[in-house]
Amino acid sequence: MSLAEAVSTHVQDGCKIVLGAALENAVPFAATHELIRQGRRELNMIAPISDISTDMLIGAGCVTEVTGAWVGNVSGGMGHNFRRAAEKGLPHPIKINDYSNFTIGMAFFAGAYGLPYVPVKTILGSDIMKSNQSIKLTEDPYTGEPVALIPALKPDVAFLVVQRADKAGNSHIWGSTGLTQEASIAANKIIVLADEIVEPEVIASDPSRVLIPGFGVDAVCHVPAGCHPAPLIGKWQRDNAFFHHYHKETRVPDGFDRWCDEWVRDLADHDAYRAKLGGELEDLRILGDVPSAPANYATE
Amino acid sequence: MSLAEAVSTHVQDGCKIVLGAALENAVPFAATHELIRQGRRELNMIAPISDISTDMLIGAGCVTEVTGAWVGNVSGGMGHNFRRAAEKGLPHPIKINDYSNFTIGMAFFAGAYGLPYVPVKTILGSDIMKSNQSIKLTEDPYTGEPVALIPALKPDVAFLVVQRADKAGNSHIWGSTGLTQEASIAANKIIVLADEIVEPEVIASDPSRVLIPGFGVDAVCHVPAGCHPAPLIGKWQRDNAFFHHYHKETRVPDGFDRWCDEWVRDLADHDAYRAKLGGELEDLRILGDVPSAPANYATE
Amino acid sequence: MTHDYSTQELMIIAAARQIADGERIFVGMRLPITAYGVARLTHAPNAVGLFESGVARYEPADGMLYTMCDGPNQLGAAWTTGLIQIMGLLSGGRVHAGFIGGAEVDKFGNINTSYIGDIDDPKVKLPGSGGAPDIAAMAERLVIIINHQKHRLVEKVDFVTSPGFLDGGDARKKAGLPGGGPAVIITDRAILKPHGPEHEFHLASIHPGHTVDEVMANTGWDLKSIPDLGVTPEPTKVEMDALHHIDKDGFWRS
Amino acid sequence: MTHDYSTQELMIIAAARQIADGERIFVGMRLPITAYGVARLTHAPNAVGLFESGVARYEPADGMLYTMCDGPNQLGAAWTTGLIQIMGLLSGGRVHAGFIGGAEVDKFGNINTSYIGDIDDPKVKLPGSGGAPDIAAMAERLVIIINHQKHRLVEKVDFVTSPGFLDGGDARKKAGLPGGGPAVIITDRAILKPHGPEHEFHLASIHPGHTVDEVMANTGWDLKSIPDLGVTPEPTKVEMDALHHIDKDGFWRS
Repeated sequence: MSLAEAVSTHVQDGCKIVLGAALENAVPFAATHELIRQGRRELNMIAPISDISTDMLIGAGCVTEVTGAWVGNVSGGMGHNFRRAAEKGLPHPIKINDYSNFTIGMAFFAGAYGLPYVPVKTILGSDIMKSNQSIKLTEDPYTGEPVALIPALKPDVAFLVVQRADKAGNSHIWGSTGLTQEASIAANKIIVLADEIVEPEVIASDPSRVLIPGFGVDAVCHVPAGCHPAPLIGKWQRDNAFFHHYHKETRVPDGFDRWCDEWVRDLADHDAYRAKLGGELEDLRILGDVPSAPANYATE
Repeated sequence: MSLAEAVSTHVQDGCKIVLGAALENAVPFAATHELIRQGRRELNMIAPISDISTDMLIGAGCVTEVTGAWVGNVSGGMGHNFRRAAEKGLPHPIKINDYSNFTIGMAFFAGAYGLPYVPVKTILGSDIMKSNQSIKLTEDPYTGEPVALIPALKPDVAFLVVQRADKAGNSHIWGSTGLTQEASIAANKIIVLADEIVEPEVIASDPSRVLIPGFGVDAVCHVPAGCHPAPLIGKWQRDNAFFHHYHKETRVPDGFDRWCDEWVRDLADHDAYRAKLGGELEDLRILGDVPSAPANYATE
Repeated sequence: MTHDYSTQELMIIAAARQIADGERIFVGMRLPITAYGVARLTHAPNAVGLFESGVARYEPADGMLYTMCDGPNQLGAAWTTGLIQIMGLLSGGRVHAGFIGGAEVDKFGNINTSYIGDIDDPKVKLPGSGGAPDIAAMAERLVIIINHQKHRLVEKVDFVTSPGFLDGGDARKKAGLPGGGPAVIITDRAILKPHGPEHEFHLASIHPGHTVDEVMANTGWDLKSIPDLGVTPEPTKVEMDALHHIDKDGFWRS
Repeated sequence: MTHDYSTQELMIIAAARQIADGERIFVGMRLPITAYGVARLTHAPNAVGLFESGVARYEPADGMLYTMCDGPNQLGAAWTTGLIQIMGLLSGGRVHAGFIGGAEVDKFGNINTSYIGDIDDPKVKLPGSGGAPDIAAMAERLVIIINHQKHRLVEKVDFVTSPGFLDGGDARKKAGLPGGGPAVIITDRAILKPHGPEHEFHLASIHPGHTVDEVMANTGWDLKSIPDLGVTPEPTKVEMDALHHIDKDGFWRS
């Protein structure tokens, strides 16, 4: 399935969306672009940290709610669109549901595994308990000590970048995964952006490397470098210059619009994006081979 | 460190012990034997399911408390020592703290990750909520619906069988892991029984295969076939005949004593146990090679 | 009457028919895993089998399994992971059905695998629950497999390890249990299903060669029948061929 | 006075000294990760570095990192896993110290990285918390790194993203926070530490070349000094050699 088709089939205006949950790697920027191109509106973007992905969607007017722990530009600092929306309501106001990284982790965990809420201590004392009214301060009935309840969070759709998948969506991921597993299992639908599509035997050779099994996946899209400019372990280096360029260009709303036309709206799809990047993208491709030691699954 | 030394250093009478938490594979039977040899008493054995390991320790008089979801002989059905202890107080009475598999999972999860308790729905309606008085029936403050609270469970020592580890205890595990990660992180001390000790580079070649990092490990023991008669993926097949033999021999207390003398007390250590098994053990050794597809960790 | 199938084979086929295509099923060992294999080979080629230790499979394992953790159940699996990931699917309401057995089941489908007699001084201490309470609480429906004997199908179990409809009526709903509860009891003599607002298990069909009187005599409560009581449909040739393909050694034939 | 180290290098060395051998440390990027590297090469060869995305490392990564998720931070790591596994160590009380920065810190060590001004109509919307509140709540001690300016070291932060001693005294304990709270603020002018039962941050040492008046003029509260106020010890040759070994390009020299 093409990514455009996956987005048009599975994402409606008003959806709660996870665009990657690994923090700063494996961010599905290709899906970010497609949501902008298809003009989705009133999205609630949920993620601990998704680097400039959330900032782009805010600037393009797709977002009315942000649920997470951090929105900005890991290279540049502030996300200009996020600031403009929060400070001046431009392009329109956004509601911010604050979490810390661990508490949004627990919210996804609860959503994934059918717990109504999770009691934590890690958010005590923080004003996030005041700004996020879904978090309840209560007493541990065993000890009487203060504890904060984090209710389950269940996204509508989760987009995930994986290093390799088979056609059925059985997916191998390696390197740090942040909240990828919990966020995707919590989601009603999972859309996989596979950097590489491989034969089922490759995935089946290592079922312990599977983070997302195919039976939970709603669409599988073959999108090489769908993570650009974020890194993908063993596949693509981070495009640091691209992040700095975005930061510089988007200081003013007009600048963001120009950037967004050039890099998103004026391009038909991710193939066109890759073609426009050209040699810059090729320079980021990981050519080395540092393989993992094999695990043996023989039975006799 | 030898396993005998690890047990004598880290396990005291009265400890709460996890002997494997992967259910029916990777059960650290070599540690079971060592606890019996060293005559530890008043242990609280905690595990979802550890096949006949718990039954052996009960029969040897090491146990006064059993915390888990199932005690028996997966091949033979009932565990005779467990029945004698529960029904007749032989060799002495045991207290049973009942859980279901998912709720003991949540108890370990809470213990591992600093949550005071976890609210679940999966144990509602079960009389386990009456027999295990640590479980509290309460109301979800968000919905008013019934919910059961499972408090954190923190073992003193967890013994784990791993396929390979380096000298520092950085460990690779593959195949299904049950509650291995949660139970070990929840434990105050971790003792690794490595089927194979490898160079640090082998483990470091695949940090996503690490289930237990060395910085949490208190002792690393090289114990080939430390899982026997349980299976270990890619290393040892299950010794089904051994389970049936145990079931038959232990029907009466005298039978268990004879079995325990022959297979545990009269043997100096696990090397002697392996020597006694001889060709029977060699027949269970996995000689085939069905390797996982490599993951690439190159950075450029 | 001659049948070219055994009672256990009939039970396996009846169990296989409880699995619809594409469903996620908590399988368990022995009879249910064979039933899962038959379903995959016949009407449910896209079913997914789940195992509590942390295994999900499409194709059933090749060869005899003693435990769900054995090597053949892991080789070529869809997913080998932890217990929380797999049982969490259940807790999260994403599992269609589960198979469980037990020492006792009562007329409301409550199952005991814990204590026979008094809990503080049990006559028999059974091995315990494993993941059965979680499956019973959360799966959309539960399939119970048990031998049909008076001391096994009882008026009221001594200990509810895995909840059915509890005291009947809306007791299960009131207790806050999200899953649908037991949908069927498959025995070696008959098939029972819950009937009416009380959800009491009724005789739904009798296996060929058995009689209502015999079934009632071997049931520990006053067993009623559903209005359209029939005979359990015999296995088809396609089903038996699938079963024989899996059970090459004829383990289930006798 | 001439020093053959930059202010930032002095801050890095001061930060490195906050790490004891064998400790588990939430590192973060930039200055703290360099400090971690210096500590590993000098007095803390067995320290373990933790990164929220799901990385634990012994040796720091080889080469410049832009984010904790970059390839070099994962290659040869001790553990690449999920956020819950790594931050769970924190929640479980198994982390000794964490480094964090912020836009504002107040006299009780409370940190703001969320909102400047009114939360419903903020003057500046900062990027947010990341994992800082969790670290501040749970680590045995917190090391705060911030530039010493009057609008950054304030009487009271507009929004407590990451709790220090809250309103001072036993307020932190009363709020139920298990971790020990902020142990030190390292700035480009001085080192501040909490002092007395109120846990108000006091001037603990002044970096060489700076004065008490200058530090006070650049602090947003009436900064008091500890009784034995001294000068921040200069980096040793061993420490500087370690730093230069890591910072081959001289990024921190100017």
